Amino acid sequence: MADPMKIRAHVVGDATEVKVLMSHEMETGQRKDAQGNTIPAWFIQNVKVMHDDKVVLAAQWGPAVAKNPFLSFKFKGGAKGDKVKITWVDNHDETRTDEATIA
Amino acid sequence: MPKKTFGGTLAASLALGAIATGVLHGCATAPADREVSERAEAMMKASFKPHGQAKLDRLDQDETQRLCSEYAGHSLPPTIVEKIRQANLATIRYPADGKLVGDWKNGEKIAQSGQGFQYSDDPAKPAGANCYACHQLSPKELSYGTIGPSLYQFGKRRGFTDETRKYAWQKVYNAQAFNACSNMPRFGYHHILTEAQLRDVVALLVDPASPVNQ
Amino acid sequence: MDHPRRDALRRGGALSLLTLVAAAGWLPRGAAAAETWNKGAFETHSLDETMKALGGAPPVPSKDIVFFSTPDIAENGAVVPIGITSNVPKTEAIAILVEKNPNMLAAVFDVPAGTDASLSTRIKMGQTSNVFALVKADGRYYVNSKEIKVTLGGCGG
Amino acid sequence: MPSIVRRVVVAFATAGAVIGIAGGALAQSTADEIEKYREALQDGNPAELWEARGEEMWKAPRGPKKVSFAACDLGLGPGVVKGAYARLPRYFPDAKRVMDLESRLVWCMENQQGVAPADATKNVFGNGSAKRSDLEALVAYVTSQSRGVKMSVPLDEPHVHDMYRLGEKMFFYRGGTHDFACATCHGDDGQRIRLQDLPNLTKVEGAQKAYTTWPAYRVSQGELRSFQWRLNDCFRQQRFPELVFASDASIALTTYLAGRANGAEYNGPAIKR
Repeated sequence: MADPMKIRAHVVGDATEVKVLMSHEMETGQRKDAQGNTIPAWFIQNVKVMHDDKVVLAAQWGPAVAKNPFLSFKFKGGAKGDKVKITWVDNHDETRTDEATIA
Repeated sequence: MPKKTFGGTLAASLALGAIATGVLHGCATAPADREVSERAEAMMKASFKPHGQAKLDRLDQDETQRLCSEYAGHSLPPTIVEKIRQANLATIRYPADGKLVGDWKNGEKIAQSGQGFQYSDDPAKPAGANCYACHQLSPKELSYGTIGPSLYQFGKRRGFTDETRKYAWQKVYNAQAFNACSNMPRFGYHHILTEAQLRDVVALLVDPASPVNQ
Repeated sequence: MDHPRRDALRRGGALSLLTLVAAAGWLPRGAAAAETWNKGAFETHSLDETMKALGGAPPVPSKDIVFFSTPDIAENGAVVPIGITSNVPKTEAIAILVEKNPNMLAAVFDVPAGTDASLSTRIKMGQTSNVFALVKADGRYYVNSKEIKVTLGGCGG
Repeated sequence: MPSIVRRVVVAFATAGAVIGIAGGALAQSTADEIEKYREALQDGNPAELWEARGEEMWKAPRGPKKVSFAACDLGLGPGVVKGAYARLPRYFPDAKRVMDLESRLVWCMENQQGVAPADATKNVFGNGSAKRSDLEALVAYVTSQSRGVKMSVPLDEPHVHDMYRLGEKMFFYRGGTHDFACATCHGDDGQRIRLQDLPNLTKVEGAQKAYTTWPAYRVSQGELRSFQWRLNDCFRQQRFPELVFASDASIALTTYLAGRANGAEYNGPAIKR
């Protein structure tokens, strides 16, 4: 089971700023281990950020996104106390959803 | 182990110097300080373990290493400077065929590589000299260090002469022959580089066609 | 999870960057959105291949696409910060491409109405390369680029 | 190059201009850009993922005895984490030894939680079968709880003072095939290896800046690395044999460097290249 994300969501003016760190290897599938065997690709493919029932950002990622991914963006609206919910799905069909309260 | 051979020569000449001048021990270093040094050395020997090619004998200091550690942070007395330089100058060997300059292209590769002699390195593979870690050389390489001086236009500035070529060979072989307690590894003395590699690094410095001299 | 849909997309094969970006711009709102991954677009190996896919609709170079917090030199290629703001009106999607990576496309973001067309993330770069910020706005395509140098480092390497 | 790409590159290439600049200006612009790179990384530090994991580990019952770290005294009383790292290394009478954070955590695992010594240090630095160990997460959590606290290693205490002096000797000890000492790279101002700035650890400012930013998330490795790792890997590159984890020499050198950093605000775990 993957480790929880670290999500920060703050009201900035009329928008909500979201910053998230995810715990993931983001293995490219192009590296070799000490024995010379290719390490299979293992990376997050989809990220979806929800505010209430609305998708505020959706992403498709390849293995070129850095290990332990970071993402930062802003959406209009959102009030202190609201929830921001983030879900990722990787190429092994592992998934993780975490939630943060807008501060 | 070549180090023992050269180290023996080195230690002998340093010891002679010490008898002659009487300044090797005692002046810059108080007895209490020496006691701490000795305990520190014993503690280190108990706190490291052999790993691959890096055995515990790497903690055994030769006379130059010992003196340079002892005087670290103090200014070196001129007599010690001279003794270290002379002893290290005496270690320098030259190729039997007298050829000091090889292929600068290979020299550039050696200058770029920091591999070799770490316990994580394959001892079967050739070592690098990692010149760029400390020196600017070819202006094309932006990622260079500043522990040593810039060597850009080394040959061009000094002239493409026999003296320059010999100086480059000596300096790479054993920098402490000139600069006592230099930070630069003694690439020939410690046999870090082979004779052919030393030639190639010298070529990088002194060949008029080398990017260093453009 | 909606596997049949995802497999169908994977079998899609010759999906171009154009259709990828189009797809990103038209991501269905809702649960299915997170399960769409355009395999073909993430497997383009060369700039030619990727750009050819743009066909008759090449992106227009645009200074309305701005890189922010994106250094000219990366101390380490394993983590390269990229920030992109699109000032092109009606921006629907932003993609990040690295010319000299084994697969060019790094990430594509669908930017719904109400979300700022400005985001930052971190990518890997195998070597010094141009990085493209590709934007879809109001059905048209725009691009800007920036060269990022990747340096060598350390004492042991 | 396809025309569209050429057009874009020609129109907007900015970094290309760097190539044309020579000498000092080039070095300066390189240094400035590297500084921008480092600043951009500060926005989000994955070390936080380790801190969160470590906090859970700290509070959970562990080992054969099912004892949590609430019983572990880092010097300020059992279970007290706040500010503890800024006062380490220190002398622990129960262990009769000067200890840094990592050796103390291992001591608590062995003596309070009943963990076998071999297990407590099995995968340190991600060696062995795992890419990482619990220790890095615990270290990340404990150190994060000293953020903003002034370093105050108790150098007046005789055991600590002795370790400080031994560590200082180690710092200047030249050896191995390359004649390297710590001081070779960290004994002067304003130097770099390749493009990496080298802190002058013989000066208080240099030691402060360096020590207060470890442990750190290393972007080159995608892992959080501890101070014991830092020393271990320095000696590897020094061409020395392997520095044993939590050995006396490792603690002596840590004491020297931590002591040099006294008075500075602790600011780790950081993010570094």
